[in-house]
Amino acid sequence: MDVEKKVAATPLLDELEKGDWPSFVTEIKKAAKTSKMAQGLLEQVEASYVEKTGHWKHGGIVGVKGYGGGVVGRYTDDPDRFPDAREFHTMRVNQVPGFFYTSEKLRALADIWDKYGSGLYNMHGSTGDIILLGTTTENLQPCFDALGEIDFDLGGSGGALRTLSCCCGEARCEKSCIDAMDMMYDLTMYYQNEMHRPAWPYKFKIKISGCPNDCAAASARSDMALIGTWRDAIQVNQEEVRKYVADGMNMVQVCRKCPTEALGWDEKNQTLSIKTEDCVRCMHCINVMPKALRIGKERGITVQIGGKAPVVKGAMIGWILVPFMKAEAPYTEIKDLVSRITEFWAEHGKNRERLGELVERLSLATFLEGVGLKPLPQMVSAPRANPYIFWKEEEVVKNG
Amino acid sequence: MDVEKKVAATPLLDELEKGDWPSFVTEIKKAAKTSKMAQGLLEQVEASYVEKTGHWKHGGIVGVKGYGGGVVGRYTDDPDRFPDAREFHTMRVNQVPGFFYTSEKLRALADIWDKYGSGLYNMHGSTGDIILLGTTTENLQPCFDALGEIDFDLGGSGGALRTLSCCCGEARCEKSCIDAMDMMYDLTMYYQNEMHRPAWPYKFKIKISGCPNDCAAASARSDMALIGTWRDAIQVNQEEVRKYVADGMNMVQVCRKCPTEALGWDEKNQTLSIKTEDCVRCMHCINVMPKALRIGKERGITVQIGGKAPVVKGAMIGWILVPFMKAEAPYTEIKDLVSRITEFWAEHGKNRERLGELVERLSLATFLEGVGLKPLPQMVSAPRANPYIFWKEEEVVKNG
Amino acid sequence: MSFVEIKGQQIELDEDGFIVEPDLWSTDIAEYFAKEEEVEELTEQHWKIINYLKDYFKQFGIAPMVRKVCKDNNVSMQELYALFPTGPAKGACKIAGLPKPTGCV
Amino acid sequence: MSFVEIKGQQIELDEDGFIVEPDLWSTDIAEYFAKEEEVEELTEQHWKIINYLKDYFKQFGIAPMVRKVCKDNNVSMQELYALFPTGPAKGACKIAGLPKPTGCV
Amino acid sequence: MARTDFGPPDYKTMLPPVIKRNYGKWLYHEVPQPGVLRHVSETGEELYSVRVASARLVSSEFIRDISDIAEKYCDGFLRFTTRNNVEFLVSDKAKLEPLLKELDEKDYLVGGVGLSISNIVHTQGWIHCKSAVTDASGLTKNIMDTMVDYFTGKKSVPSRCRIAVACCVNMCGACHCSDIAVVGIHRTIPRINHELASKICEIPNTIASCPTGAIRPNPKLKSVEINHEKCMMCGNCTVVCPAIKIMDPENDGVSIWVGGKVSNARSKPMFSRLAIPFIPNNPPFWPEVTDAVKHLVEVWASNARPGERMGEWIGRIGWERFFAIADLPFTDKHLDDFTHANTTFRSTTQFKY
Amino acid sequence: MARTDFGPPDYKTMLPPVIKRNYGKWLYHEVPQPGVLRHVSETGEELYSVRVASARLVSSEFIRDISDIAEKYCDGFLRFTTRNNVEFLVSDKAKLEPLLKELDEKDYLVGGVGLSISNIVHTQGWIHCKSAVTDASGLTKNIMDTMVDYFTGKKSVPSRCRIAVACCVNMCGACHCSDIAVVGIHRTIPRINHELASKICEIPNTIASCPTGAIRPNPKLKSVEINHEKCMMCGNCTVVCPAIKIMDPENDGVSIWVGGKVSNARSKPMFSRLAIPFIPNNPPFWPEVTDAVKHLVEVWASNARPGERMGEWIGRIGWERFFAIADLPFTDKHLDDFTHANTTFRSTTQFKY
Ligand code: SRM
Ligand code: SRM
Ligand code: SRM
Ligand code: SRM
Ligand code: SF4
Ligand code: SF4
Ligand code: SF4
Ligand code: SF4
Ligand code: SF4
Ligand code: SF4
Ligand code: SF4
Ligand code: SF4
Repeated sequence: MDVEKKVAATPLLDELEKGDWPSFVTEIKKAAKTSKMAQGLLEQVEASYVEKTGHWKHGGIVGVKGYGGGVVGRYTDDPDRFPDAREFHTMRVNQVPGFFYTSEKLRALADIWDKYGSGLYNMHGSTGDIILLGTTTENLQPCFDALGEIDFDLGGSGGALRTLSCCCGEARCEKSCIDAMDMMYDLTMYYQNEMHRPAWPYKFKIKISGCPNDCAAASARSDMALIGTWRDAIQVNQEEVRKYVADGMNMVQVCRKCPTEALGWDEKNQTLSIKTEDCVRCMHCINVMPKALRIGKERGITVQIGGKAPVVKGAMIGWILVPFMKAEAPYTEIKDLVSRITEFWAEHGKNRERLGELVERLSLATFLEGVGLKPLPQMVSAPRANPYIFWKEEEVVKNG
Repeated sequence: MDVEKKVAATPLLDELEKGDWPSFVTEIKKAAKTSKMAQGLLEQVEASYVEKTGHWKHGGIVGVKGYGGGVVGRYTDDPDRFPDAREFHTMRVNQVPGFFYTSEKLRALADIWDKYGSGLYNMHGSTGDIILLGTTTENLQPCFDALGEIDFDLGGSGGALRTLSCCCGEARCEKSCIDAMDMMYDLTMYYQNEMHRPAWPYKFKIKISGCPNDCAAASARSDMALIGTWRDAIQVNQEEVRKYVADGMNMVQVCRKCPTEALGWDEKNQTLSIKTEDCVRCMHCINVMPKALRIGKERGITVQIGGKAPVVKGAMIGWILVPFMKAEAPYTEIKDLVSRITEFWAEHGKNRERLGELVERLSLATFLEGVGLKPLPQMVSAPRANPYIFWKEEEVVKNG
Repeated sequence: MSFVEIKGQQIELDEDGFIVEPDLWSTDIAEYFAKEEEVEELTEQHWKIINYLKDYFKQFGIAPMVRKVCKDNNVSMQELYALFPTGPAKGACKIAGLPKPTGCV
Repeated sequence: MSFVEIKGQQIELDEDGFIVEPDLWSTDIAEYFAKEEEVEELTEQHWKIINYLKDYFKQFGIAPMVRKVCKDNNVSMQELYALFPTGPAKGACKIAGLPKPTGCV
Repeated sequence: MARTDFGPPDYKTMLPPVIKRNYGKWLYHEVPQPGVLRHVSETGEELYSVRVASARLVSSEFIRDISDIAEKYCDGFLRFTTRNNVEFLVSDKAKLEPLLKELDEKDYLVGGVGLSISNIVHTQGWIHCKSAVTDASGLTKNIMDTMVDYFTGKKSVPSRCRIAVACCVNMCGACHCSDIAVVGIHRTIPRINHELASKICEIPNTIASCPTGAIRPNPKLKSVEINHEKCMMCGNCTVVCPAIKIMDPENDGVSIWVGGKVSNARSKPMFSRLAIPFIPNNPPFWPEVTDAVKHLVEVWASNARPGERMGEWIGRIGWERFFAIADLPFTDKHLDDFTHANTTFRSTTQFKY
Repeated sequence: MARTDFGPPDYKTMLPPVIKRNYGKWLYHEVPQPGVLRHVSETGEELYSVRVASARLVSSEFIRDISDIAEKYCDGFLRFTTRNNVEFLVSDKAKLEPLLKELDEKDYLVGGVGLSISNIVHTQGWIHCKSAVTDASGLTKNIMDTMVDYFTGKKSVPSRCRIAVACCVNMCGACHCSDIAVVGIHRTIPRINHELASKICEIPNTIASCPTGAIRPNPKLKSVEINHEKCMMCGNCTVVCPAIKIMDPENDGVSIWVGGKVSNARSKPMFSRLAIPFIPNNPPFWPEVTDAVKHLVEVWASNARPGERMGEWIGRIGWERFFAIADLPFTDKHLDDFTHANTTFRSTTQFKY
């Protein structure tokens, strides 16, 4: 975009160009050199800093043809004062799984965005998308079309499957129990319709982490978290364990941190022992001795459901739904489960009711029955303490 | 009471006269030798065993003059079949604090009860009363009058202060931080009116345990649990500690069970150390080494509120209201607190709403304000995790 | 269940002597109950409370909590028991022809 | 906010082109919106859904969930997008003169 | 008017002299043999307490018999414990052995002290309560007949094990915090006598009594309705409204709960949690119940570490392991669905297979 | 019609050859120096990843600059992390030092690996969100300016410390499970434009949006009312109904939460919990906020044991001790009063004075 206008003074924001940490103000100013919209943003944000209040209006519903989401509409609340921020929509562009890019791809993206938008990005949004920050209604469709040419599709918004995200998984991590990136890619491709055409009560998020370290923070912020895990023994290289000890590792302290006392150190024989049946795969020992310990060989995922932020019923951390299931391409079992869950939720969920809230409202037992799963003690930290047990008519003797 | 009638056969109950454990059936039969009511009970209970259902009617509201409680009315649901169980009220007689009796007193009680009732007792009811099991409406007043002559008053029932109970405290226990029995006696005498004339939304229970071992199970089943505790250092006799060690006590294992790592064992110097600031007075070390360790010297009580059984909102274990307060006769501070709490509850409680449920409904903050106490971190296991904070108008800047 | 005849009318009572058909209640019945409940004579004070109980029940479908009875009628617990020696639940409510209170015992 | 003239009437629209005064909605306005939302012509199928949306909103005070629109009208998502290329929320609801859906984005 | 508001007898008049002298001065105690406590005072004096089992439901004859014994060996002083055992308070050591002998001859069971299974805290049952789903006394008798060796000390346990029995979910006792709790439950929905309800039901209270909000008014009948989908068969409405009945002999029965505790010793107090949702009422022996309790005690006793209460053991190994070791089926009933249900759902990938 | 439903670029086309060759074969990793990871494969091959800080809100110029760098040292391959750092993927060890040198020259901050304070996960703030109570980017910049030594490894921490900033209680991020979370909050009740509401408010949705049930319909105005007693100022109704406004510059501000975690490492995931209920919005520096965060990090770093996350440390010492050590006032605001409040009340006599 061409630019002429001179940006008004931004004394408060200017302060934030100082300091060691990379400055978002500097970034906006860089963009403002060639983008009016970025200039508009700068002015409006400066005003927010002065007045201690935001200046964006409620709502905004714009989009591209054929899709029901992927764009967040945004308008300034004072177009006279901030004419260049009048329309300032963001496009949610589906990131590459694992956030891997070639410089070529990034340059192509920047070229398009300089043409159709503000030249500002969030790399990345909290859900995982590339957020293209600020364009006009008019430019949405051409921008989308151009993005299509370099293979960038939009991600999700609204009552839809949201853009998936995952950790780097097997691409760059020795702990990954699954091919997280492939799984994300495969599911994303499979659920294109569910992502682009909102038809559900509310947002639905799926995130994938290669192991229980959960570097994608999946369990805290996805309705369905797929976490890599294993069910056999941790692989131990005693040689390497001894090296750690020789290098000063205090094995008593290491063992003490095992949450279930599964880990033992035989000082005499200089041997580490792991009671596999007691191991809860907390990753601790593997984390501290990456050279000596490896995840097991029989790998798959644990499925957690219900994770979310506080609105409305309070934040939730995902609950175990499936303790262990295999996770190999083409992920048929997983897709089947996702479909059964979203179908149940779409059928019974109220408007703006997240999956976790639905399960809480209807009861876990009802939900399990609905999606065809059996109750397991792994699903709970403890069974019920209250005596308010529900019995079905078919479970009891019929009375006259 | 005189007796003629022959009891019908009770083949099922008879089975319960076998076995090693003392038999309630044998006890009823003993009473039935001289009491028709006991015979009636035997017959009706046998019927219950055959039919697998109770035979007592709903309700029953009988009493003695001047009191609104202390008697639980009971009628058989089939007076034709069980004429001798037609009226079968129980009288709740306030037990002696600590359940200490002289044989003389017990005999006097038995004499009265043989005269006016079934000759059957619960020694004691779950709340603590002596339950005189089974008499007629007609006999209630004379029985009460006779009991009065041997200094036995009735306990509580209905929406009243219930009969207090306590552990043996200083009378028979080295761990007691307070004079539990005296406290129970004093409070009982002070609150006679509140106990005998129900004027509250629901039952209100106070129980007293001399120390956190809580042998009166106070925190689980009283709206207000007064638990003896201390705030200075545990008294250690290192000599005696060493004797325990010499006798084979494994100090490493003992120390491991201290919930806060406050307990330490110096193998070299054969010395036990206790970090007083980390001790949470869990009693563990004192329990296992009674000869070596003693409670601290600065003693008082911790007050817990809200303990109760499941009806309606679920069972609760008492919550900390006052971490520490002095508890010396005449217990003025405690009485003041009891009065402020019951006053608040009586004012705001709904019908059949226990204190814990009220606090849950109105919020702990509201309750604290109502009874004039300051919030303390000791009251919670953790602060709130949800961002739904309420701000009062006076806390914020007034706007236009 | 038993019956008593009050001014020529057969009135059914439950074991505790409460009226089974509250609709049949009348001042005569109140007088009868009063005797049973150790009330010598129903004074104006008694009637004030009886009427209060009846009105409250009509309006809310429940018997008022005792504290409320005292507050709304400006009587103390002591006075209430002086008026109705067998207490508000067993005494006053019975006389007022309310269903038997089923609160906690 | 902006204004458009539709059949001689000044109609106020918000930034997204939704009608500000839903009471002023008319079939003319629907026709106008349809063009904006890439609908060539409002066919019977379109009207069925538009009327359904209007009725539902009248009855429940909210826009129906998309799944319900499909079910109740026996159309698939694909068909719905074929009818309203800009989607049920931005397209169909706007044409039907419903308030701008404020659901999650 | 009769004497009122005079309270219970003054406890000071009920204490043996040795206690009066050493009140607040006890220094420590020992358990010289099962069922016997020896408390030693700062003054050097000592008191022997001998604990014997009681049925709790006792007759005047029993009262007089223990009075006799107390007079013979304890100058007439005795007490009851908070779990309804009787304690003979012996101040003269010489009388200890003779007392124990007489108790043995009279078939009194001495025990319940320390690492033992003490008396069961139980409730009225068919003996006296209109809400009773089962008979607490009968269950108690049967269970303790089975457990008696753990009371007398013939068999040992890793730690105390407090058993409670309640005849309905009101849980008159501390069932909700017991190592093992046996609780009577209903499995069918209450029936309403609308005719009667219209006369005697305090409708607002009845509605408020329902934990799950299953009751709504039925103004036409001047009565109430129960929403079958929501009713959890707790029976609370039947306490408030006499026109509602829930007893159903064929379907009523008992449930078993484990892992609760009250004391603050070592670990915090804990709620008991559902182990076995339903066992039919099978008087007079309730064999399935006694078997289950026995099984639970044995599983715990043979797996727990010394000093570990049932709930502490389960806390260490995890509930999933408990259900496996105890070989109990885990069902939809075990999944909480009440107010705080979601705080019991497992929010971590840490679990055992 | 344009191309639709084709999804993101295929990740396989974005991987450096060394990763393709060793995909799924990585054996272990080391941290040779702050900000640098060395992953070693079964095949013996190795990959160096160099992590640099990013503002997340970046310009095309930045994108092109990191592309330049990647081309120079990494054959054009780079990635972003789940916390918005940039990682340069170096397959040729010889290029590592030159890369680090150039990064240093260009003022890129290398760090955020291992025992460090990595980038802050934050949200839109005044940059783009209509719900923003505060500015997430500004807060992040200020906090990280203060914390930068913990990022670069100049200062050390006992364990990872994940900081998050959210501009409103929607918490677009994982604030609710962060070691330290800064969250924008309102303190006054929303105002309703009834005139507007009557036109555009989806009333049932608005009522349902209120966590505390504070909203009821006002049929007369065809609008809604807010019950002041119940409103907790969460602002959720303003998301659903454009006629309700809650912004209040004088009273809005931020709260600070501590002790959350997501990973299942050692301990279970935990929620962040309220530490400081309110700090006024004070742009551009928010000095009270940066001071508070600095203080919290320092208190934790100087008291926790090695390897202990904030929440693990607090879990060990207890919240009562935390408030004392951190010298923070404990107020009525800290007491939970939402749905599961009573599960946070202390049900044991175990506590520290
Ligand atoms: C852009 C983004 C923040 C960011 O700066 O990165 C964002 C921005 C908004 N979120 Fe979010 N959310 C973003 C990720 C999240 C996450 C994190 C995640 O997805 O991993 C969460 C927490 C996880 C969860 O979903 O629970 C999140 C929880 C919410 C909520 C609360 C939902 C709840 O059930 O508690 C709302 C409220 C709502 O839906 O009305 C919300 C609503 C919003 C809205 C749409 C508010 C609004 O109505 O205007 C914001 C639009 C801002 C804008 O103008 O761009 N956003 N939001 C993130 C999406 C970028 C992306 O696509 O990559
Ligand atoms: C007799 C006794 C059981 C026993 O065998 O020992 C008992 C018996 C009854 N209890 Fe209880 N409760 C008895 C101690 C308890 C306890 C234990 C305690 O007090 O320490 C509890 C649990 C603690 C608590 O209060 O929460 C208890 C919790 C209940 C409840 C549930 C209350 C709740 O809030 O969850 C009810 C239901 C009710 O009030 O309607 C109840 C109701 C009843 C009723 C009145 C049921 C009824 O409406 O008929 C029972 C009368 C039985 C009868 O006919 O004698 N009883 N009740 C206990 C009183 C004896 C005494 O005075 O010493
Ligand atoms: C006599 C009695 C108090 C009374 O006033 O009646 C009593 C007396 C003593 N208790 Fe207790 N407790 C008594 C009921 C309780 C209860 C209440 C209950 O069981 O309903 C509890 C709480 C139970 C629970 O947690 O569920 C109780 C939890 C304890 C504890 C902690 C046990 C634990 O490890 O969790 C101790 C400490 C110990 O055993 O080392 C204890 C210790 C003691 C000591 C050793 C205290 C002392 O130094 O004298 C007493 C010797 C008793 C013994 O049985 O070994 N007492 N004790 C009660 C005897 C009941 C019975 O007949 O069995
Ligand atoms: C690159 C990244 C994944 C990605 O695909 O982008 C990643 C990569 C690694 N993580 Fe992570 N984690 C990454 C975000 C996370 C997150 C998510 C977050 O912070 O939002 C978590 C959960 C945080 C939480 O619990 O709140 C996370 C929790 C862990 C843990 C467990 C930490 C703990 O002690 O609780 C480990 C194990 C360890 O550190 O030993 C771990 C270990 C690792 C290892 C060592 C795995 C490996 O063997 O390669 C990786 C080296 C990273 C490092 O920073 O030391 N990673 N890691 C993410 C880097 C973010 C950043 O720029 O700082
Ligand atoms: S979640 Fe596990 S597999 Fe994924 S990056 Fe983190 S440590 Fe590696
Ligand atoms: S992974 Fe965790 S639970 Fe398993 S042995 Fe290692 S430290 Fe213990
Ligand atoms: S509660 Fe404490 S003081 Fe009372 S008997 Fe038990 S151990 Fe002794
Ligand atoms: S009383 Fe408990 S917390 Fe205190 S030192 Fe002893 S074992 Fe530790
Ligand atoms: S537990 Fe239930 S049935 Fe048993 S006495 Fe208590 S209220 Fe009655
Ligand atoms: S039995 Fe319980 S759950 Fe069912 S209606 Fe009655 S009170 Fe409600
Ligand atoms: S946290 Fe709130 S204000 Fe910030 S981006 Fe998310 S919705 Fe908007
Ligand atoms: S601000 Fe939150 S609590 Fe207040 S009315 Fe709106 S939704 Fe309800």
